[in-house]
Amino acid sequence: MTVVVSLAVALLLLALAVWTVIARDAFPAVAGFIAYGLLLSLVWVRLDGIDVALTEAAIGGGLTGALLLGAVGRLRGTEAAAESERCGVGLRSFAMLLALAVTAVLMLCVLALPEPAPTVAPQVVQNLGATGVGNPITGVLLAFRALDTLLEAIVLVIALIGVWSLAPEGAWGGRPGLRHFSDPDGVLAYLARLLPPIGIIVGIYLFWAGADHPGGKFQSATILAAMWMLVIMAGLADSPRTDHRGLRGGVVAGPLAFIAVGLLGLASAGAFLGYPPQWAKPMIVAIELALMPTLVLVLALLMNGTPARDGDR
Amino acid sequence: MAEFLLWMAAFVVLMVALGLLRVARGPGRAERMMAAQLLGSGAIGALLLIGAAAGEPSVVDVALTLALLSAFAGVAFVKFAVRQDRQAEDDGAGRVSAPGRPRRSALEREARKVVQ
Amino acid sequence: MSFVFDLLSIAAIAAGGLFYLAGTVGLLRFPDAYTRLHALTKADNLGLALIVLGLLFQADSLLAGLKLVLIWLLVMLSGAAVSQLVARAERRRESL
Amino acid sequence: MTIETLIALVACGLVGIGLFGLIAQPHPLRKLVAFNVMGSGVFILFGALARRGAAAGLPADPVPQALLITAIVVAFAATAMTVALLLRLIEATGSASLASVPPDGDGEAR
Repeated sequence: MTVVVSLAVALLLLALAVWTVIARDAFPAVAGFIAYGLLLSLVWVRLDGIDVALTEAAIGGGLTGALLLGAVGRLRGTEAAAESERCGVGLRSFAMLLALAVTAVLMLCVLALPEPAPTVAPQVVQNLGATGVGNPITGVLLAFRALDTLLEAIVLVIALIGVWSLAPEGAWGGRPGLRHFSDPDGVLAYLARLLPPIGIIVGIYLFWAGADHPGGKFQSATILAAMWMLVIMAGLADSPRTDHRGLRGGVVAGPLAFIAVGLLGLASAGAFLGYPPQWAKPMIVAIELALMPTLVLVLALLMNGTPARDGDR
Repeated sequence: MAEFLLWMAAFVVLMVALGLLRVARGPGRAERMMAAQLLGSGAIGALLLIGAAAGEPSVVDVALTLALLSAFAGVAFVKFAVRQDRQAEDDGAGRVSAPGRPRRSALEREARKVVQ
Repeated sequence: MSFVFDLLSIAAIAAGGLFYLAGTVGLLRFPDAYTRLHALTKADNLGLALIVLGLLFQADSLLAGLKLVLIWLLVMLSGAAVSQLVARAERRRESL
Repeated sequence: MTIETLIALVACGLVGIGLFGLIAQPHPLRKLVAFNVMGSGVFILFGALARRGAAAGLPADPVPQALLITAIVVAFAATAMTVALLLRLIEATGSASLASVPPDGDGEAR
């Protein structure tokens, strides 16, 4: 029976993916992609990855969708020009053949997977007690594979620096994007006043729940970033100046604190990012707390994009 | 009970899929903007049903996240559409003088983005 | 007692499914954007409301129940706001 | 067939669909969307493998799942970076063409 649900979701997912790729215009394609992102979180639930489903629901359905829609709105007729560059039948059939070949090879690999499947779940369960957290995924993210998480935070900061570096002459350090305006008594402003308080509570709840249940800083930070973007999109606040010292400090504070905790581990537990016994949970919580503002800032600023105007100083 | 919940989840997904046909056919942007709405509520309903069937309380959190973020996506859709209309109107104003054009509405101010 | 609750759940959730069906039929069959919007909001509000109501009978704690109601309220709020904005955008587009 | 095998096979299809779009669509934004479809196919495939590793009372292997969370966030950052590049390209040249400038080549797309 459960197969019927999975099958329905899977077929819809494939149909949306095809639509996204072959739709004629960019807007329907992006609309299809947002639908696809929402559906992906159902797939993750079917795969028993609630933590991943949360991340996908927040990022795939929300942030990426809004980002791409914003981009489609600024294409300014480049679509028609690109149409003339549409590749010929030869290349298209080559692409089709290549895609089919890749899919076939992957499918063969899936069908030839070893039984029983290799897993490190028992090791995680065995050692989870030492970290003091109850959610094995949080344990992996911040203890067993903490180095990955540290590097990820650094990658996010670098991506943000990359986006900022594209600023045109004279706009460096200015405000990103365009100023949004809306009727202060309008529906949009109303929604942007009502939703963020709820979103902030849900975000903090997910952050708090993340230690023992599905949830955690990424999901929470995404919700908070989306709420901030909502306020900006409704014109209730302008996007921040990117040369604001507090803002820049917040962006680097998380990775720096992470590295500091890592060095502390080097001194006290003999390994970078090692945690001395009994101190594991407080140190994990400290990293999470420090990473939180960084993640919110970086995700929201990535959404905002390249600084484009000097703004009012 | 779990069996029934899963069937209902499949039913809701099917309904959303059929609704998406309208979205794909258009004809206008309004139909496509409804997509975010339809998918949001459909996915949330299906998630709640699947979560209850599996006895997994955390799935409710996923639905909660989806509810917040699909509202956000919906706003992004509307802002996009209004902005496109304004661009179209500006283009039109450049070419033809239309004396009978309606005066700028509150919504338009809502959509206006000005480079300072 | 749990049998009665199960029956209530099934009745409410099935009714919710019907509203999703009605919403989809309306979306496919209605002639213009406004009537389609009208159909869609029925699926949103009543369909989801009935599913949430049905699941409330199965909720095992107050917090779980509250979260379900919060989800419904959130969808109502965003649905109301977004459909207003969609309808206005459509009206404006028509008046161009 | 188990659910994870079914979903893994679907994921293979998604990778193929994304790859096709990446090559066949001329507009960079469409390429980006197609690339995201392809990426999500890879993620789901990895997630299905994680589900196969269910053991010790956990419904799935938590290590790949944790890596997936990292991957989704990084994919968003990369997408945001690409969108910024694209918008800057349009701003600077007025076109989104990826073809090389005429003197260097004959307008061959990527």
